[in-house]
Order: sequence, then C-alpha cells, then structure tokens
Amino acid sequence: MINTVPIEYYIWLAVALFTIGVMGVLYRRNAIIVFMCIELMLNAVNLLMVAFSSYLNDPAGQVFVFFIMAVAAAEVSVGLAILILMYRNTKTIDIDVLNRLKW
Amino acid sequence: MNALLVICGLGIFALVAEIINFKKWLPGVVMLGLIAAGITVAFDFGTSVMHFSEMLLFDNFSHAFTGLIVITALFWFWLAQDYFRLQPHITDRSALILFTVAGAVIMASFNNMAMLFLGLEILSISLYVLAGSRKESLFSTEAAFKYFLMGSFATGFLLMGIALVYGATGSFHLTEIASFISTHDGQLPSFFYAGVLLMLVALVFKISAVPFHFWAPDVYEGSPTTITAFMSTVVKIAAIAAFYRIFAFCFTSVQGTYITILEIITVLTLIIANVTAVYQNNVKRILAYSSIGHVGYILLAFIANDVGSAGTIFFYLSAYAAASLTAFAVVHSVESVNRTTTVEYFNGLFKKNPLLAVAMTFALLSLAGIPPLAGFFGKYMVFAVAIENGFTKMVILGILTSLVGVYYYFKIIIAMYFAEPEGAPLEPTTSIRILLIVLTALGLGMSVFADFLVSLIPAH
Amino acid sequence: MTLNVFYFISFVAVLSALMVVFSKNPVYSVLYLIITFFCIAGHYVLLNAQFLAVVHVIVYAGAIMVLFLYVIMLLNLNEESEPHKRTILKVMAAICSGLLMVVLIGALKGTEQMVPQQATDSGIGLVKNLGKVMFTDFLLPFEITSVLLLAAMVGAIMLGKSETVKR
Amino acid sequence: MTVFLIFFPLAVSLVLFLVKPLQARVWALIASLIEMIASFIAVSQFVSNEAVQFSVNIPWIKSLGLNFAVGMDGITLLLVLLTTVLVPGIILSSFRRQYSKPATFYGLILMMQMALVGVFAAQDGLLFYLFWEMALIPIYFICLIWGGTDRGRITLKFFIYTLAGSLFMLIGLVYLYYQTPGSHTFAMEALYDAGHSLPAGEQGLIFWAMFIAFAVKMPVFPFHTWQPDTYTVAPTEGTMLLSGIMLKMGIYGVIRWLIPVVPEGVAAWGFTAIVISVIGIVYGSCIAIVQKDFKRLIAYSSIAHVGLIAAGALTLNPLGIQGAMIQMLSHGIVVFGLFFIIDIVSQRTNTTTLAGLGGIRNVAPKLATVFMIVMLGSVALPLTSGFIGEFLLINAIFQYQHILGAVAGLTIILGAVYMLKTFQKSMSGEVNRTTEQFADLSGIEKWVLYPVVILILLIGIYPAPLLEISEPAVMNLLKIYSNLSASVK
Amino acid sequence: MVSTELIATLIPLFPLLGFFIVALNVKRFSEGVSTFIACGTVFVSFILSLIIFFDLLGGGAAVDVNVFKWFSVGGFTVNMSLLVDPLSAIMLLIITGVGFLIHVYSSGYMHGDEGYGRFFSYLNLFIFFMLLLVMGANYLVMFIGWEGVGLCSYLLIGFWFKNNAFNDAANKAFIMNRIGDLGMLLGIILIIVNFGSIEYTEVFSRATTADPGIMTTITMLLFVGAMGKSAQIPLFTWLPDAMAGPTPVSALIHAATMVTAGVYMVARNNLLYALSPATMELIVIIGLATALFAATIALTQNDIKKVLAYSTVSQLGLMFLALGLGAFTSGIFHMATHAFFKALLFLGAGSVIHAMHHEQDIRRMGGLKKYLPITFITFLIGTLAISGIPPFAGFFSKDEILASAFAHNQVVYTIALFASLLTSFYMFRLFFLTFFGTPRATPDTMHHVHESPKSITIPLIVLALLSLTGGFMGIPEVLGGSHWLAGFLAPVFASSKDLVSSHHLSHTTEYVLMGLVVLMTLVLIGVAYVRYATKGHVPVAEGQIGNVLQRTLYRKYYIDEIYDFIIVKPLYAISRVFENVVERLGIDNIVNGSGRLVVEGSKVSRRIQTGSIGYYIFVMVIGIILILALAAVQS
Repeated sequence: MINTVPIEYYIWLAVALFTIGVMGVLYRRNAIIVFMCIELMLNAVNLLMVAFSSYLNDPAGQVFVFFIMAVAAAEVSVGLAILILMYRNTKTIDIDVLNRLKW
Repeated sequence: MNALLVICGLGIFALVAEIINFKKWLPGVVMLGLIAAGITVAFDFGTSVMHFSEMLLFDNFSHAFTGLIVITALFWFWLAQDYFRLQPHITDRSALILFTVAGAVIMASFNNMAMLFLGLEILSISLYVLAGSRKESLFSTEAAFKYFLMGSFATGFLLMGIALVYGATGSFHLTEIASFISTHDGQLPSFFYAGVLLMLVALVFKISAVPFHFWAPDVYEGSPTTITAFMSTVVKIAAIAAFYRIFAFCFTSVQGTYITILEIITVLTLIIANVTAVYQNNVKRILAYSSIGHVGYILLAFIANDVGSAGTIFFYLSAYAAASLTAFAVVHSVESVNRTTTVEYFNGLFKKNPLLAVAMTFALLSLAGIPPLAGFFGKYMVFAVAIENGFTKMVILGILTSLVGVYYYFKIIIAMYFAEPEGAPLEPTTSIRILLIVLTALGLGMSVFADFLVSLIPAH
Repeated sequence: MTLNVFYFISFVAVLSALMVVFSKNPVYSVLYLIITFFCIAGHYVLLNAQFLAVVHVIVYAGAIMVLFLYVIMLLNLNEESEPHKRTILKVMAAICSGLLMVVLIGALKGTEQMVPQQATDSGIGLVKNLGKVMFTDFLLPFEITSVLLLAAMVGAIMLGKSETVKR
Repeated sequence: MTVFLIFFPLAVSLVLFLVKPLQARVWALIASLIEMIASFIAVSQFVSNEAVQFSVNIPWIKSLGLNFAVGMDGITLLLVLLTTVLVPGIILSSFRRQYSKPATFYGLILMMQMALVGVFAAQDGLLFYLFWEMALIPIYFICLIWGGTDRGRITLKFFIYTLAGSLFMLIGLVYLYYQTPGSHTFAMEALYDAGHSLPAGEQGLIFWAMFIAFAVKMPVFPFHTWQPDTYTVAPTEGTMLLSGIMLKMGIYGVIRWLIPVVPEGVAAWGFTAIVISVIGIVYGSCIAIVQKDFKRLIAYSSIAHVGLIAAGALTLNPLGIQGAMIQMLSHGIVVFGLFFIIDIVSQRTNTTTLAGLGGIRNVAPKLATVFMIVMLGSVALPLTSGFIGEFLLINAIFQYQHILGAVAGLTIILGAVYMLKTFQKSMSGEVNRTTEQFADLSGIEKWVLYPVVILILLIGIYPAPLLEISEPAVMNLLKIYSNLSASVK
Repeated sequence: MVSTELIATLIPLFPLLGFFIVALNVKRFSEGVSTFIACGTVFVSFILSLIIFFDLLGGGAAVDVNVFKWFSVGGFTVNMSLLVDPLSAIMLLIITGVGFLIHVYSSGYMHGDEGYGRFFSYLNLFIFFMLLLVMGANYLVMFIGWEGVGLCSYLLIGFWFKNNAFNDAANKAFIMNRIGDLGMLLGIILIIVNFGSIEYTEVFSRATTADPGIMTTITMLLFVGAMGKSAQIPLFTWLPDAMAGPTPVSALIHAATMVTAGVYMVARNNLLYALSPATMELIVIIGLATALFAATIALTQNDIKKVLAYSTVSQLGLMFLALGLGAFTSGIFHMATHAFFKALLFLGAGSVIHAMHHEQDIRRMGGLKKYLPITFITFLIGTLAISGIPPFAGFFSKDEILASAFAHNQVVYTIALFASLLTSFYMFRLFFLTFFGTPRATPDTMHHVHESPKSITIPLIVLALLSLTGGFMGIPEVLGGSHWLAGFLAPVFASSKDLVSSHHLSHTTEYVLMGLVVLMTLVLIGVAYVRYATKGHVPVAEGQIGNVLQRTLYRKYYIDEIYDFIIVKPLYAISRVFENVVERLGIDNIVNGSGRLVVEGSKVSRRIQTGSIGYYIFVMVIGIILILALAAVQS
C-alpha cells in the first residue's frame, strides 16, 4: 500500500503545506492566524517525519512526532498566554502594531 | 549528566518551595544547588560518557560548556537578586530560569536531534515567558511576543531540517548521522543538504546572526534587564554550543554545503551588528548589538577551523560571559534607579559611583578586546585561528569592525567619565558590589590563566 | 487506489490550508485548519501510523484548535476586527512563499531513488512498537518533555494570572 | 630586576586604587623615585655587552606560545632609564595642581609606567603587544578624565587610531608566529628567524603591517592627525607621558621589532618609509610655523622630530640607530620640559595662544632662561642634548641618500624658525595685561625644571656613557640584520 | 712649568667659568663684581694665549690636546680635541685681546643697564664659543663653536628683548646662520663619509687622494656655512639688522670676531679649498660681489652702525676674495687688521651713540669734533686705516689683496679697487657728517654731550694704536719688510702652497698700484670733505630720496623685500596650505571621514530594524530563499 505512493509525493505535499504555512505567516497580520500558520508548518513537518518513518521503517521518526506535538501544545499554551497579555495591553492582536522597539 | 539532574531537581524544588513556604531561602538553595552542579561537572571532567541510549554525550566539550553555563547561571542568580526580591513570583521565575538552564545544558550535550529540539524548546519557551515577565510593561510584552513568534517560526525550519536529515540518513543520533554521511559520501539525496541548510538557518537564528538577528535587539531591549543578561550569556552560550555540536561534530564532512553561506553570514554579522550599534543610544540595545557582533567573531573562528576551534570559542564565550554579566549588572544598577538605560543616564557615573564605572569599564574594554583583559585573548585566539587557516581578509574585516566596536563601547565609557552626572545617586547593594569585583577579577584572572581554559577542550 | 486516496486527501489538505490563510474570519480559519489536520491524520493512516493519527486528532483537533477557538471567542475577534496588510505586502508574501516553494522543491528534487530502505514491516505505527521505542531509546526525551510541559504550564499561568494579582 | 621594574609600579598603583590614600601624590612620587633608583642600580650592574640581561622567562599561555619573557639589553635599558627618570618628574610636576581623584590619577600614571617599562623589556612578541596596548589604557583614561574641552571625541579618535594601527601589527605578529617552526612560539629570536625566512613579498606586507602601527604611535606623517588634538586636550601630565615616553614606543618598535624581523621588507620598503618620515619632518615643521597655539606648535614640532628619528633609525646605519637612541632620550627630556613650561604659562595666564602672551621674560627671568635652554635643546644646538642625536641622524640619512639628508637637515632651520618665534612671542617683548602679574618659578617648578636643564646640558656635553650602554646592543641588532639579509641572499 | 696642553685647555675654560659665575649670580652680583669676573677671566685667557703664542713663536710645536671623548658610535669617534697652531694662535690673540678690550669698554657703555650682569655673561659665553671655534682640532668642535657663537649673537642682538624689532633681528640672524650651518653640517658629514674622520690632521692627510668632485662639494657646502656666518651674498642681510644689539656687541661679534669665522674656516681648510678650484672661483665671485654690493649700499645709509655694518660686509667680501685667490695669508692678515680698526670704529661709534643718548642717525649728528676729542681722534685713525692710507694697518693688508687680485685677473682687480675706493668715500662721508659741520641734534641733546668715561676711551686708544701699528706685522718685501705674518703662518698653509698659483708681481708694478690706490683714495677723501664737511651736505629724509638708483641703494637693493617675497611668504603660504588644506581637508578629513562614514552607515543600517515583526519575518524568509538558492547554484 505504501509503495504505491512514492516518498517524493509526501515530500512535495509536506513542502506545499509548509510553504502555505510560511505564506500565511507572511500574509496575515492577525497574530492568531499567524500562529495557526506556524502550527500548519509544524504539521507539515510531522507529516514528512511520519512519511520518512514509514519509508525507513523506523519508529524513531514517529516518536519524534510525539515530541513535536508536545512541544506544539506547550508552545500554543505559552503563545496564547502571551497573545492575551498583548491583547490586554494593546487591545489588538495585529502583529505590526507592536513596534515600539526598533532602530 | 549529574549536573542536569541537579538542575532539573532544583527547578522542581523551586516550584515546590512555593507550596511549602520556603521562599525566603530559595535563592540560597538555588545557588548552593548550582554550586553542587558545578562540582559534579568538575568531578565528571575528563570522562566521555553516553547517557540514555546515546541521547546525551558528556564529553569534555559538554563538561566545559555545562560548567560555563552553570557558573554563569550562578553569577546570574547572584546578580538577579533584585529581580527576585522586587517581584512577587520568586518561585516560578526561579523554576523557569532553572528549566532554561537545564535546557541549556541539554543543548550543550545532546547527541540526538530530539534532545536538541527539546532542549531548545525548554529554553525558548521559558524565555518567551521570562521576556514578558514584566507584564505591566508594553516593551516587555512586545519583546515576549516578538521573541515567541519569530522563535516558533524558526523552530518550524529547524524541524523541517531535522526531518529532512532524518529522511536522508535514517537516524536522529548525531554520531550515526556523522558516520552515515562519511560512509555515503556523494550518495546523499539532495534534500539532505536542504535539511542541513534549514537547520543552519534555525540555529543561526538562535545564535542571532545576521540576517536572522532581527529579534535580538528588540527582545534584548524590551525584556527586563536581568533577563536580558541571562539571554545574552547563558542562552547565547547554549545556542553556540548547540550550533557547534551540530556543525562541528555532525555535519563537518559536508562542510562544503554551508561554509560559503556561513562566511557570508559572518561578514554580514560583523559589519551590520557593529555598524548599527554605533548610532544606538540605549545601553541595553548597544549590548544587544554587541552580542550579535561577538557571534560574528565566534563564527569567524568556526569557519576558519570548525573542529579545532572549540577551545577558542569556549574561551571567547567565557570572557564574553564574564564581561557581559558585569556590564548588565551595572546596567541593572543604573536602571533600578533611573528606570531607563539610555546612555545619558550613564553620564558621570564615575563621579557618582566609581566602582560601577570601573567595573563597567573593565567589562566594556574586555568586550572591545583591549589587552590585557580576557576579551582580548578571546579575540586574539579567534584571529590567530583565522590567520592560521588563511582567512586573513576576514581577520582584517574583523579588526575593522572591532574598531567600530571600540567606538560604541567607548561611547559609554566617555559618558561615564566625561559627562557631568545626571539623575539620582546610585547605591548598589553590597552583594552587587562584591559581584562586580568578583566578575572583574575573574575577567582579569581569565587572561592570566587563559591556558587552563583553552586546554579544557582538546581538539577532537 | 491508495494513490487516488492520497491525491484526494492531499488536495483537500492543501485547499483547506490555503483557506486558513485566506479566510477573512478567524473562526473560519480555525475550522479550515481543523479540516487540514483531519486530512493529515488521514495521511497518517495511509502511512500506517495509526496510533499517531489518533493522537494527532486528539491533540490537535481536540485540544489545540479548541484552545485557539476559545481564545478567538475570548477576544471576540471577527471579520471586522481583522487587521489588513497592504496589498503590496500581500503580493510580496505570495511571491516570497512561491519562491520558497520553488527553491525548496528545487532543493529536494531528484530524491526518488535516494531513499535508502523500503518499508516492509507495516507494524511500526502500532502502540506496542511505539511504546517500546519511546520508553527505551527515547526515555530521556520523554522525561524531559515533562520538564518542558511543566515549564510551559508555569509560564502560561504566570503570564495569564498576574494581572488580577496586581490589582 | 626587570620584573621589579615592571611590577613595582603596578603594585603601587593597585595600592593607590584600593587604599586611596590622601597623599596619593607623595606615595606615587616616592614609588617613582624608588623605581628610578632601581633603574640606576640596574645601570650600575649592567655589563656593557650585547647580551640581554636581568632576563626572566616564564611560560604563560602555552597554547598561544606566549611566554612572560623580559630582559634588558642596552637599548631597553636606555629607554627604561628615560621612563624611570621622566615619571618622577611628571609626578612632581603635577604637584602644582589639585586633581580630583588623585589616587586614581597617580595610579594610572604608575600603571602607565609599568606598561612602558614592559614594552621596552618584553622579549616575546605577544607580550610586547600586550604591554603595548596596556600602555594605551591608562593614558586614555588620564586624558578622558582630566583632559580639556571636547576630550571625549578627541581621545576616542586617539584611542581608535592607535588601536587600529597596533591591531595590524598584531596580524603581522601572528602571521610570523605561525611561521615559527615546531610548536609555535612568540619568542623574539624565533620570530626573527621566522621573519627572515619569509619570501620578500610577504616580508613587505609584514613590514607595512608593523610599520603602520609604529608610525601611528610615533606619529609619523600622514598618520599623525590624532596627535595635535590629543596633546592639546590631554592634561599636561598626560601630554608629557604621550610625547615624552609613549612616542618612543613606536621608534623602539621599529628598532627592535621591525628591522631585525623583516630584513628584506626593510630593504624593499625602507626607502619609502624614510621618504614618508622625511616629508613628515618638513610638513610638521611647516605647520608648526603657522601654529598660534603653544601646545599645538610643540605637538607639530614633535611630529617633525620624530620623523627625523624614524628616518634615521630606518637607515640601518649604526649612526642612525644610535642617533635615534640618544635623540629619543633628548626629545623625551626636552619635550617634557617644554610641556611643563607651557603648563606653567597656561596655568598663570589661562591661555596658550601665543598672540596673547609676551614679555614674560621681564617678570620671570628664571622661567625664560630655562625655556631658552630647553628651546636650544629642541633646536639641537651643540652641547645640548639635541645636537648629538640630530647630527647622527642627519648623518645617517645623508649617507643613505644625500638629497633626503639635506631635506631632513631642513629641520635645523625650520626648527629654529618656529622655536625662536615661539620664544619671542611668549617671552620677549613688553608685558601685557595677561602677563604682567606673571610669577617666576616656584619651588616645585624649579625642582622639576632644573634637573631638566642639567640633563639637557649633561647629555649634550658628555653623551658618551649613554651611547656606550646601547652601542653593543645596536651593533648586535645590525649584525643580526646583516646576517639575516646575507643568508637570504 | 705648566704644559701647553693644559694651558690650551684652560684658555676656553676661563671664559666659560666666568659665564657660569656671572650667569648664576646675575641678581646677586653688583656691576663691579660682574665686570671683574668677566673681564678677569677673559684677561687670563689673553695671558694664556700670549704664553702659547710666544711658545709657538719660539719654535714650539703646535699643541693638539684631546680633552675627552665626546661620543663614539659604531667605530666613529668624536673627541673634544683642541689644536693650537699659528693660525689659531693669531685668532686667539685677536679674540681674547680685542675681546678683553671690548669687555672693558662695555663696563662703561652698559653701565646702569638692568641687564648688566646678563650682558657680561653672554659676552663671556661668546668668548668661550669663539675660542672653541678657533681651537677645535676637528670639524665638530669647530661646529660647536660655530653654532655657539651664533647663539650668543642671537642672545646679544636681542639683548634688549622688550623691543620686538630687535627680537626680529635676532631671530633673523640666528635663522640665516642656521641656513649656513646646515650647509656646513652637511659638508662635515660628507667629510666623515669620505675620510672617515673629522680630525683636521687626518682629513688633510687624506685629502690629496680624494675625488675632486667630492672635494668640490665638500668645500662648497662648508662655504655655505661661511656665507651665513660671514654675511656673504646671499646670506648677508642679517648683519646690518644685527646692529640692533648693543654697540660693543657689534664691535666684538659683528666686526672683529664672529663674522670672520668664515674666513678662519676657509683658511683652516686651505688645503681642501686649494684642491677644488671651482670653489675657489665661486669664493672669488661671491667675495667680490659682496664687497661691491655692500659698499654701494653703505653709500646711502644714514645709521652710523648700519654704515659700519655694510662696510664690514664689504671688507669680509675682500677677505674672501683674498682667500679665493689663494692668498690665504692676506685674508688672515686683513682679518686681523680689520679686527683692530673695525672694532675701533664700532667702539668709536658706540662712544658717539653713548654721548648722543642712543641717537644713531648721522643726519642728526655733526660737529662732534670738539665735544668728543678722543673719540674723534681714534675714529679718524680707524677711518684712515680702513681707507688704506699708509702707514695705517688697513693699507698693508688691503694692498696685498689688491695685488693678488691684480695678478689674478685685471677685471677682478678693477672691481675690488672700486669697492675699496667706495669704502674710503662712505667712511669719510660718515666721518665728516658725524664730527664736522654744525651740530644738527637738538640743543637739548647737545647740552648733554660729553666725552665718554675712561673705561670707554682707553680701549679706543689701545685699538687706535693697534690700528696704527697692526699693519707692521705684514710689511711686504717691496716695502722692505719680511712679512712676519706670512712666515709665522707658513706651516699652516704649507700644504696648499704649491697648489695655488702664487703671484709674483714685479716691484715696479706694485709701487705703481700702491701709489694709484693711495692717490685715488686721497682724492675721494677730498671730495667727501668738500661735500660733507665744508658744504654741509646732509642726506635728505627718507621720503624725499630722489632718483631710482639712490632709492634702490637706500633700500638695500630691496633684498629684504625680495627675500620676503621669494622665501618667507611662500614658506608661510605653503605652511598654511599644509595646515588648512592638506591637514584639515586632506588627511584629517580622511580619518574623520572614515569615522563619519561608520556613523552615517549606522544611521542607515539601524533603519533596517523597523520594529515590525511582519517585516522581520519577511527578511528572514528572503534570507532563507537566498541561502537555499545559493546552495542550489553552488552544487
């Protein structure tokens, strides 16, 4: 079953998703969306990792995905906390509003 | 390994201390614990052991860097007493810092990409929080937000890189990857190289080299000064240790892929960091650019001789850490009275408080690389390595940029000695005074005993 | 057959991923992202990583996305409050990511024959296998993850609660 | 002995920093006098041959090939003597002023002394460099803390400029270091060997890398623009240190660390360097002629003098190098005297503009007489210290190239032009409002200036003993040079 | 019996001692004590000189003393060595003798001056350096003296330092001398290079084998020194200005001794010069030109000392003419007699000035004959001597020079004759204007005019006697003499004797020439008498000088202005260009510019840091793209 889908398809898919994530980060100013796009990037990586894991027949890759998920969860919790903090201070979640620190 | 356990244990103990009402003694305990960690490092020295199915490799490189991280953290705790005293949440902050230190130690000793990733994330996530820990301050929030957003974005690239490398080599272990690379020379799929490059990008981001440095000045400036001190010392050491470990231990045989890029990055870093710092008016920001600039010198040593430069980099970082901590201690003292860190508030510091001024002077001179301070020997070793390997043009660039560096460091010195005093008088606590003296003495001592530090890490 | 399924899921995944980026309303974005995640879970299944697929759905779709949704609700974000980038930046963003895609694909090209081992055993994705690896080889990372989560927890609470404490 | 000479001032300066005694200046004076006596003892024990004596060699940083190797041969000894004699004078000269934070001030002066003695005594390339840079720090702070208006910018320029120069020297040294055989070392002899075994082209590069460092320090045209401003802005004691001793570091560097190290580089580029130096003589003199400020005038004259010394030293003629040695001593003493006189004048009249002065001779004949003698030393009148040096130097340059010698000789004319003008404008004529209340020399001033006068005359009348101290070392150096260049050919 | 070596050493030391004693006690000593010490030390030197002189006269060998080793570098040793041979003995006598007289004179002349002690200390120092100059046994010792007398000249010209014009004159003298000194120094260096020694004896012994071209260069360079010191064209303008100093100084330094140092130097190096005919030619030309040039200027000058100064320049020109012709003895002879009568004239002028309360303009003098009888008589003697009226000293020496010139070249002779005739004319013009006619000074001044004190008149009388008799030491054969001086100096000039073309005029020719000269001189004196004494012609005031020639002469051919225009102004202009253009705009701008470049760069580069996260990430992504692209291109 696996052999029918060549690995490069997965690579391309992962790259596509990853790039869409990057594009989202670049494209949107809404911090939450940007954040979600980063999650999308991580998921692309996860997909790639799992694909490699399967193709290499090595469970380590899949275990790694677990860690990525854990980290993602942790990141999300902290990130959202920061977002809320920011919203409290500025009443916005526009990423470009906070630019007092510069030059 | 023991040190790591001690530090994690301390972190958890710090959390528990909140519950068992042990807050008062916490700083002491933490410092004792760090000393203990340092001692275990000293005892382990000279051994080279893999731990937990080759997840961690404690060789002399890790021992040395762990020791440096622990000692720096120790001094940081000494420095940051104010930070804890004035804030309500001593325990969680201590815990976060200790977790960060644990992450840093992992970054200095990992042998597996998973450990790298986790270490990095422990470090980063704690730092995101710490950067934003002055919640009433918009700057602090902004720093946390910028750091977090860009940090996690970079993490994405790191993971992509790891995934690609994994796909090509079938392993997460550095040692296995290294041997795989050397045995499959020329047969590696091209996405392996892409993976290496993506990891490079992510780590260059972490060590904040141009053009992935944008977060650093803003975050350094916005974060509470003590946290900035922590970031520019412990975190920087850890990031560079991780960088070195990956690229000198693991990917060195495919150096050709990234060496040119690294050279460009080095040149850009040296120029942009040092030049931009010239026009800054905030000491914290100047120090931020300076820390970016120092990364440039470290990279210079690295590209000149990646495998052989460990001792040099270690010494450089030690000298940098001592000087940087001193500088931040002084900045912190000034800030605690004036609430700001622009250069004007350093005016006449020598008249207001000679000790602070002198300590700051030594620190800045060391950062600028003026003999006989440790910073000079650091720079000297870097240049020596580079000249030995024929990077004379880069060395000339390095020299020119370090002259530019003198310009901005001396801007502060001139303010301290030349201008008339402004603002409120300064009375740092005794412990800060002692800390300054100790750090300054360390900085001087490092140059006398440079041999000892350099020889800690033999070229492998 | 598998290939067709692959194409289909991939198509949906990419499409909904794009929608995540282009939706005006944040809530829609969240929902599209959830669709994407489900698609990815589908891929996991295709790749014989059944356990992971389940965990993925639970963690991402179940926990993380809910968290997102919750925050969006909490902050009362909707289409009107949506900040807009200037068009030129949007174009730039598209071009840049397009370029990145091109470059990445360029860098990854010609990989077909290079994959070292072909999978034969389809059982690695099972709980049993994964558990064994996780608690032997990857014990330390697993434990360290707990530190990570602890740190995140402490941090999130610290950032979240303080405002009330101060007042 | 050498170690004592290096570290005694350091120790005292540390004591001063830490204890901050009330009478810091007395402490410093006593310390510097002890140092002076120690150097006299060293002279008396010195065996007159080319060997490096009182030497100490302790490994310091093995991985860098750095040894703490110090010692004194004749060349070193003379310059150490200059340092140890001038520093008490400098300290004594400061007694007329009340500096804020005296302990720091005198501590820095003594630290400076340590670095200077270290520079002259170092027998190890990197150690030399370390002391070289170390000398920069105290003087920078002396200028920065106690200097005049706009000192921040000017001293920074000075610091960066000199640092820039010396960093290139560092490149040169490191490059040589990697040419030393076996496990590399910075030991002087090894660097000599390494240097001469290089191909001519590389020697040329190293020549320039190091020459620029020395040229900036001296400073030789066109690397001099930091100097007039710095001399003007520095407190008098700082100016004395800068011009009296620190300037000599550059020439010493040329003699000890340039000529024997890269013989072929010197052979290839020495002419250019000499031409530059000689241009500097005329250039500095000319600018001095039109200066309106006393201090700047002396600053530019210093450029002219040092150009002559540098050119003479680079001729590789024993006359030139010996001339450079004696002229360094002479210039150190003379310029010290001149700056002290300027300080006296400026302190009493609050001006250093020549136009505002005049007629001081009427009210302060002693000062005028002393100034006259010091001036004569500066214009190299026979029987003053300046003559022998200039004679030997011009001699050497003339032998090297007749026309250059003649141009260099212009210094004795132009020097007379600006010095006489200065004397006339400041001392002669009728008194005016600023100078009519001018008091003659006070006790301390006499204590400083009379020895200067005596030294100027003494060296001028009987320089033979001093020259004998450095003679064997100089000849040895030239022998090394000629051996090296011969063996290359 | 004290050895001659010791005596020779002591001769310069005594004035030095005197200098130190007086100088260190300027404030403490009364005038009397200062005078005693200063005059006493010089007198002792004079006595010692006499002892040595008689020793030499009695056939004693030349004294060569090595006092101590001055310095030694790389095998090249310079000793402080002294040499007393007939030439230096003559010089010693002139210096100490005339010097002593002038010391005595000064005690009267400077009486009451606030710088009295200082003055004497300078004089003593001068004597010391002058002695060193003539006694030095090598070039460097001579050079010490050479520069030292320049210093003293500087100090004494600017003695009244309150007057800035005097100071300017002093500076000018020093700097012009320095120009010459540089030439001399280079000459000495060239000697060192070529002969490896600077001792006269060694240099001379090796000279004959040296390359003539080098020899010419050496002698030319040395002669440049002489030009400066002895005020020859083109370096003569300082000497008239040097009259700013007190008159005894003019007499001692700028007439009798220092300015003749050049003559001494050339005579000392007679062998070297004899070996380089080209230089000799040059010396003839310069000497002749100077003699004529200065004489013409002197015709129109109105300052009593300026006239004497130009006359000195002119006479020095004659001496060099003699030297250039190879008549070394004649040069020295004229130098000696000139020392007597010119010192006399200056001192006499000083006496007049003293009497007239520092009035120096002859237009405001006149009719002083009866007020200052001794001065008048002695001045007359001096004037006659300089005019070359037999049997006064100047006649013999000048005649010798003219005779040599005649033998050498008729044109040279004619010009020299013309110059010397002019000398008689302007000297008598001066003389008549000063002492004859009606007093032109204010009655008030005239009321106070009185003869000078003994301390002034006695030296005048002594010098007058010397001017009267000085010529007898060199009575030529034609006049039945044996020319004692030539015999005495013969050892010194022995080596060069064969190299220079010796002249042998027939006795008849010599008689004719002498007669011609004396006759023409007397006629000119008559003309001067008629014009200035009987008709009372007084030179007009400055603004009314009529024709171009007169104005040019009065303005000294505008030499000062020309020098100012071609040397001083350009020097200052270049210096200002150096300072303002090269220094400020050029070098310093490059230095500061590089700093500014960094700062400007910083202003630009900090703009990269916009503060916007979106932008940061953008740059990051672009960076990544570039990196990947670069890697792709590379592989």
